[in-house]
Amino acid sequence: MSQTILEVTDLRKDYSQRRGLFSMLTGQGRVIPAVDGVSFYIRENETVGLVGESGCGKTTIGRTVLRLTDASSGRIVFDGRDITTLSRAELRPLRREMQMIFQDLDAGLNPGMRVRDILREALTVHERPSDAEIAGRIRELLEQVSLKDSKLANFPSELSGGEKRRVGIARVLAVRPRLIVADEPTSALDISIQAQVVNLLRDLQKNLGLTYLFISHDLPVVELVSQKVAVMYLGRIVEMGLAENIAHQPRHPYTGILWSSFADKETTEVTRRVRNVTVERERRAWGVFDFEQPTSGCRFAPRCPLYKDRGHPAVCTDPASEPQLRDVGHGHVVACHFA
Amino acid sequence: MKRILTITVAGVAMTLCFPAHAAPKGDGRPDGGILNYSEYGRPATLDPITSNETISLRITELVFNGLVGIDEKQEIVPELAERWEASKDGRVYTFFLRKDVKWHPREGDAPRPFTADDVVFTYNIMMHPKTITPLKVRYEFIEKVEKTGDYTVAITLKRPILNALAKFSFKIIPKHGPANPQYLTREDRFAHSPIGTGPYMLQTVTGDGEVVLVANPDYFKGRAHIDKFIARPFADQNIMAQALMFNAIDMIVLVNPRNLPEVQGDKRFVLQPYNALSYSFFGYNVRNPLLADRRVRRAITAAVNRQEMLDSFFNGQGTVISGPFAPGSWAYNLDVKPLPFGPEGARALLTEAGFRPGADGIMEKGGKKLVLSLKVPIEKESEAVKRVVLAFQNYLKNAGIAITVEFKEWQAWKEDVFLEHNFDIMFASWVFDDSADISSLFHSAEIGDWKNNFGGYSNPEVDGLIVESKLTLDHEKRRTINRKLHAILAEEQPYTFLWTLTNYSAYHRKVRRVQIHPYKFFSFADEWFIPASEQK
Amino acid sequence: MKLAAIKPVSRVLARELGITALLLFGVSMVVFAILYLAPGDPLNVLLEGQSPRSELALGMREALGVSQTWYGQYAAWFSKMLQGNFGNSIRTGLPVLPELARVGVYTLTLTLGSLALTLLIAVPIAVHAAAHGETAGNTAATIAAYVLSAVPVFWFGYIMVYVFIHWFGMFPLISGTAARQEHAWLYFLVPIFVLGIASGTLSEMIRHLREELSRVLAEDYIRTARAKGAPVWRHAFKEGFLIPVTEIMSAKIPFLLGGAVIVEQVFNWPGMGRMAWQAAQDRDFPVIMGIALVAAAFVRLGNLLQRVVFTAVNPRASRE
Amino acid sequence: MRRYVQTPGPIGEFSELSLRQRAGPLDLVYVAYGLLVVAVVVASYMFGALGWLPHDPQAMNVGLINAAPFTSGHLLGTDFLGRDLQARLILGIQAYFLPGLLAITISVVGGSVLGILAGYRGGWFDTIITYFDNLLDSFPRLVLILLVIAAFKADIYYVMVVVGITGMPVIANLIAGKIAFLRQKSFIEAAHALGLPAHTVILKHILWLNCRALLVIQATLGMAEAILVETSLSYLGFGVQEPTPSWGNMVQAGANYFLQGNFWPSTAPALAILATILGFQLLGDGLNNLLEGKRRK
Amino acid sequence: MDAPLLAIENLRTYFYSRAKRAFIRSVDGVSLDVARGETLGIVGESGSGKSVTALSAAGLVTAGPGVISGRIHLHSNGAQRDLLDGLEKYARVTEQDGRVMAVEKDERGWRKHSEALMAGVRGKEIAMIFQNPRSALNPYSTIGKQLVETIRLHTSLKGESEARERAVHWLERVRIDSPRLRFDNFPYGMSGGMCQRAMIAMALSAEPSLLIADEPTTGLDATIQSRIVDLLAQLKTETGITTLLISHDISVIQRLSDRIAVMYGGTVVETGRAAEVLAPQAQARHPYTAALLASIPSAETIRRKSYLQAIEGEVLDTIEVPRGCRFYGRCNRVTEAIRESCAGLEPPLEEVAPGHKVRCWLYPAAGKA
Repeated sequence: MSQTILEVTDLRKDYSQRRGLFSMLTGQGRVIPAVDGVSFYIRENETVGLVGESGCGKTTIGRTVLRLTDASSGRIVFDGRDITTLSRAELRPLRREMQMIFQDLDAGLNPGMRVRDILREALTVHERPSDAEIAGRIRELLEQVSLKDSKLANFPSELSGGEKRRVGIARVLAVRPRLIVADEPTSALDISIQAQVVNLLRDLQKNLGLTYLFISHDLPVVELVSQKVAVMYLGRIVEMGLAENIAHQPRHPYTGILWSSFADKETTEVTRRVRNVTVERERRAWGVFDFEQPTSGCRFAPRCPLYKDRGHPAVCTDPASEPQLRDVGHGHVVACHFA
Repeated sequence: MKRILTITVAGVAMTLCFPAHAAPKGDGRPDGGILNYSEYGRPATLDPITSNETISLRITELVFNGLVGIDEKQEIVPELAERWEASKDGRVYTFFLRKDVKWHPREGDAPRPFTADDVVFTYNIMMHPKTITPLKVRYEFIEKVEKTGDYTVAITLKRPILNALAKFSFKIIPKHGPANPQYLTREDRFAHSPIGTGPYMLQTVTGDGEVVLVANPDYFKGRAHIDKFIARPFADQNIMAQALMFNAIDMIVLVNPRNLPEVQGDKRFVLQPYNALSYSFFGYNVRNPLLADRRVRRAITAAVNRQEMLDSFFNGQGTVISGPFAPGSWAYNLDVKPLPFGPEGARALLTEAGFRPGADGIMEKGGKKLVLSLKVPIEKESEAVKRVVLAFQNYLKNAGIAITVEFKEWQAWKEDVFLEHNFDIMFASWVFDDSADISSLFHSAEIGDWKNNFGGYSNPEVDGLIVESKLTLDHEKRRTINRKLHAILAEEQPYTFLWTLTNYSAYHRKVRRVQIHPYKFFSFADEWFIPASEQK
Repeated sequence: MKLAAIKPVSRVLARELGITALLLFGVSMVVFAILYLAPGDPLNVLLEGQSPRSELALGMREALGVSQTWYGQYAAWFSKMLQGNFGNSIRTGLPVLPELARVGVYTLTLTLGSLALTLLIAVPIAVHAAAHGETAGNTAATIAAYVLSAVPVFWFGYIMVYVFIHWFGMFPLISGTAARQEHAWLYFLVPIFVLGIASGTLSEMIRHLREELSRVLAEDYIRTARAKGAPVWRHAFKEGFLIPVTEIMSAKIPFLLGGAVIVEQVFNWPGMGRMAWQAAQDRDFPVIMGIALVAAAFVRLGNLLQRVVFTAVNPRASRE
Repeated sequence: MRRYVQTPGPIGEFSELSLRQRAGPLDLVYVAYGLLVVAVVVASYMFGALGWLPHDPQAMNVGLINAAPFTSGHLLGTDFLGRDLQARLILGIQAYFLPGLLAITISVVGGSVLGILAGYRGGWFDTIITYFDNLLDSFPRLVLILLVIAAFKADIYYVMVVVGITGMPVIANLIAGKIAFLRQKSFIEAAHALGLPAHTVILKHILWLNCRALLVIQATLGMAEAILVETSLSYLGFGVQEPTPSWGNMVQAGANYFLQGNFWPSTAPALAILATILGFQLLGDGLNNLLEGKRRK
Repeated sequence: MDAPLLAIENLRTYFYSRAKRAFIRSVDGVSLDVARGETLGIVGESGSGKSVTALSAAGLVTAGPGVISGRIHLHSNGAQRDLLDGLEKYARVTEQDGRVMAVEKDERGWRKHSEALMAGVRGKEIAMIFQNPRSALNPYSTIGKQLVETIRLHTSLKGESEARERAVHWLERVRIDSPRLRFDNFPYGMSGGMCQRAMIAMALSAEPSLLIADEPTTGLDATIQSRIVDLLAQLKTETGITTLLISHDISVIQRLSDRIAVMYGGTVVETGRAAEVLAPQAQARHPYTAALLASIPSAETIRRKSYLQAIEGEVLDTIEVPRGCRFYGRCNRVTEAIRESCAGLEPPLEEVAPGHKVRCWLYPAAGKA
């Protein structure tokens, strides 16, 4: 088995919310844990999918492991090196090793720069290649992302969504990264283009030996591209394991609910059951997730069908016993009292 | 709010005066009517001690009286004092006060009588170190003021001075007036709602700054005819003439020369000239070696066409003067003619003084260019000043003298001129209280901080003549001395003497028997009246 | 307004009042700092003909209660100010606060009047433009507003004076002259008209209102309103009209107060602007300090009102 | 009736959207007029600075006061001292040109720094800068200027420093807003992720590539503001003093004759102010519509 | 068979791109029927014109020139009306060589007339729900007020309290938890799913004949999406309301629609019964529909970790509409036999089976034309 390229241990990221001078003086303000003690690792040339509803902290994890924002606590080891507390200057050379594809198609595409300049800038961040080398590399990049030469003279605003995505990927590839955090890379695209991009990403992985942390809410795509999948709920990973296991034999009720929204064809037993329960309980419609005061105990309990089914067991709401991830075999971990 | 630059008055001969006739007005003229007159801006204070603006001067003249007054003929007449005596050595003056004078009543208060205590009080409060007043310097010659009886006051001078009597025209305020009996500040209520003995009492100052005065029924010279005087503030002089045309006001005390034709053409109004004891001048700082040379000063005067300026900017309403005395005064020497306008003569004088034209047309001497700074106080209302100064600059440019004009805020200008002496030429006007004492202007002893010989002019002959004039009690002899002084100073040109302007007041025809005092304006206002038919 | 809405409003009001107090404290610091750093001495104004260096002048200082240290001066002034004592004018000796209250009413009338007038002109043009897009009519109106906004207000004032005097035969000045004349109310309106038209706010106001209204009209919820057959204006009113109007009103108060300085000068309007002008000439520090503070308080008050309206109509604001 | 017309012929490649195509028809007129005004102002300033004037602006002709246009060689007539109005109008540009540039420079540089601190650094900086902005916005500008004049002196450069400082919050807010927008588009993160150093991100990507139009627009509007302030102060008597001409003191001096029906001496400079301020305003707003699009919340 | 509730005939809605000085032919000759009681699903990618079709039907197109021609027949409550009746006189279209060269439109007249035609229809007969429910609800008003407004506008319940009761009733019907409490809530602070429920309640509370659901699940979380779809399905069985459902999400369409119309590049390329069109082994099918279905990861694809069958190229830009088949440039099923037709002539929408129409030269029925 190949070696671990990224290892994240007990990562925590708090956002403090403070507004204005007045609250600053009065000390009002609240701390919101967007990521609340997350651990996982990625092996070289592997794709790990990260799924969850919007706002569950998946994007924050992506940004934190790349040190685009500082972790509140925890440890991030990249390629055997602890990068949690590296300074900006120390980080810079590492930047070329790990890159991010942003959800926003325009990310990194400065509207005032032509495609050529965008790529040239990316190529010259870490090296000083000659003009000829640059031209060669640009041609190579275009080929890698299947983009026409004629687009080089265009401004980002003149590109279609798919083309923007390709330029964005080319820009990332320019620094020859090993790890790419792909944050919802297809969500802003049309269905017919999504498939193109998914194929492209898989091609690139194969040809360049890339490692992906693939963040998405599009579960079939995640299942397709990932070897491993982690499911997040309100800042924590509640289940993690091989993609097919997560998709077809989920152990955590939340995973079941997630997949059930998609799985129309092959419904597993768990999901069917969960589905029925939730339809029944339509009246207990899902309210706002209150990040400020997660319920004590299991944070999923308020929405949990099992919790209802089993007659509100006290253990689920006991503040002292928030379920921790535990191995249920084959590297499959679940954080549920009943898994 | 035009500020006035006044100099101390010199006196005329002492006379023994008879008690003034204090009878009710039984002159058959009707009482009633309102007179609105315009003011440029609002007065800061209304009492005679802390105020320093002409606006307040007009109002205090209506509200207060002095021990003595000065009549139309510049003669001293009794006011609050019925009569007075001077000691032989001229150091002690005893004033016998009228017994029938009452202070304006405060609301809910009976009128209180005017007594000797008030005179003593006025002097003491005026001289108190914490009282801020421009008057103080003028009364430093007084050693003490003593009450010698309920209605007699003795004023002792440090040294006998000429025409001391005229100086006793300062306004008397009541002892029960100011809240603080020691000294008077602008914060004192009295400064804003004063009471006096005069023909008019302050009724109110309205929200938009009008000062309303009503006739004092108990005035010792008899109730004034016109019921109310109202001073209305304006922000723009140009508007005043329009206000007169639209009957928004009845009188402009000092009409801008620019508006004269307009008013003149209107039969509804009277345009009345009155003589002002004042003149305008460019003063030189002879500390500057360039200006120490009399020829340069004369050249400057010769280069300036004063008559043309007077004609163009003031519609010719004035007289070009030749020397340091106000032309209306007896001291003025009519035999000395103003230096004629002559650019050639000016150049000749400069050449004689060693100047040669430089490459840029500016005269220079020993590599030094004839460049002089001219400092002028900003008075927004005075566009005429601006014109004169700029024209002056232009004339001199043609004569090869470069002038850099600097308009400065009033206070900064005063500091530059009177304290720092940081100027070459300044522009100003003197307004004489009375007559013709120019000692403070040109005597070398008057050189110093805040003293009036700001230019540092020093000439032993002039010093001598000034002292001689001061010590001489014989009027004719003094006249001769002053005529000589005039001639010398005209020759020396420590100033370029410009002109005395004829002031005009404009008022509605309905106001009758109007007479305007040259610098106190409303001294005779109790005599003015409006015929019953026109009182509205 | 329902009780549910009042609660957040009062909370926001409390917070905004706190911020306002903090800002006004800052304002007083700025004002004092400027004056402290200033060269010269305001006392000279009073010492006509006397040297400020003389011992006499020191006596004057004491008479005026002027401390020697900056913090002493500031502390004294600030504590007095908190008691509503803004000091006395150096020029007139009158207490500053009552004087400001007296003239402030005039300035407030002028400012709010002209603000109302500007709105009266701007709103129809802006609403028409937002609703109908660019038509010849509202384009012309917009250009006219641009031109009017660039007219120097002082010159425009003279034009109005001239027009009134020579065309209508009226004398359009207030301050003790109009009050007792016929049509006094009319003269009252002339300065308001001049400031409202030519203070430079008209075009900006039209632009702001038009852009905001257009933006709101393009919002999804307006489409929903149309889809359900409800009147659009009812839904667009709060966000498309009420909020932008209060916003621009609050934002324009400082400009109008500045414009008032000039208009008051031209029209002899006995307000704060003229007082400021006079005080600047005389270096009458207590007065100009007071004016700056009161003007800033006006501005903050306008802002406060805007915030309150915003909170009252916008449920989001109270949660933030 | 509205008409929409397709460009005849085959539709080619739209490699670049020209300004012309993005503009509303009026925006181009605005900008054209604005550029014309700028050109005239700059050219006149140069003429004035080099002394290439039709007449000596100080030379007075006491015999020819307040002459009408086209009188004895005076294209625009003369003022209250018989000085040539045209020459003085040209020279009047000196009164605001360099001071205005100073004000613009201060507000652009200061505003950029504050905006970047608030938007890029955020946190406490944002709070403090917001407070600072509110503080400056609390003062009516003219009142603050009068205060400074009272405290210091009626020097146009002092005044323009105040104008510059009070102009900073607007620019700071716009830049902070722009940065927030870029952040929302993951723009800044993307640049950091690539390994671009902070100064490149700030100077090149934020300021140069995304804020330059905004800064030019604000500078243009700032010039209009500076002219307005300068002329207003000169009118009030606190600005440039005679004999130096300024449009404001020319209006003021001319206004003395206004009520007697002699409009021209004050109207000529007033029209110059009107045309110039209008030019800068329209240029700013037109450029804004062209380069920035309509304002977005 | 009854006349369809809604019949759209040859609708054309164009927009004008000022930048490109050209027309965006968003809806370019669309004809559709929605029978009483059925749900017609329109599926297509962005720019295919599906939403614009819906907005045109409701008269909600604001940008210019907008709708330029067509017929929209609405048969409801015994009345039949054409929602574009007599509007053609306000628009003059200049065409040349099959290409629209210029449109002159009296927009004010059109709008006035159109509003008159729509009065009593919009909201009352045709109700709509939109995507992004949180921004589609008025953030400045409570849920309850917005519902009450609709009820009082369109039903016989004019009284405040009656309307209020009815509103609460509707909130209950869309399964909103504690409806009386939610009644006074603002959209802000409610989840997207909750807002969409409120939106649906609001649309249905007017008791319309036709519900147009424009991307009702877009912008919602996956789990919420499925709840909303469930709700719509339930309401459909409960009320039997005629629905025009628009979505880019085939799974949503699949679960709710009786019939399906597939749109591409401003035209309908295929229409038929849902089961037929989306059946895994469909007989005749438009290549686009086929490719679209193939580009979604299927269980099979996932299991084998194989590549997705992507459609090459980009979504058609409706500014540059080709002469022939709009899908020609991306089509992988062009045969030499029909290539010429594909490139040069737009295929008609022809019936290939009863009730199943396809716009493609591949199918013999089309060849007959």
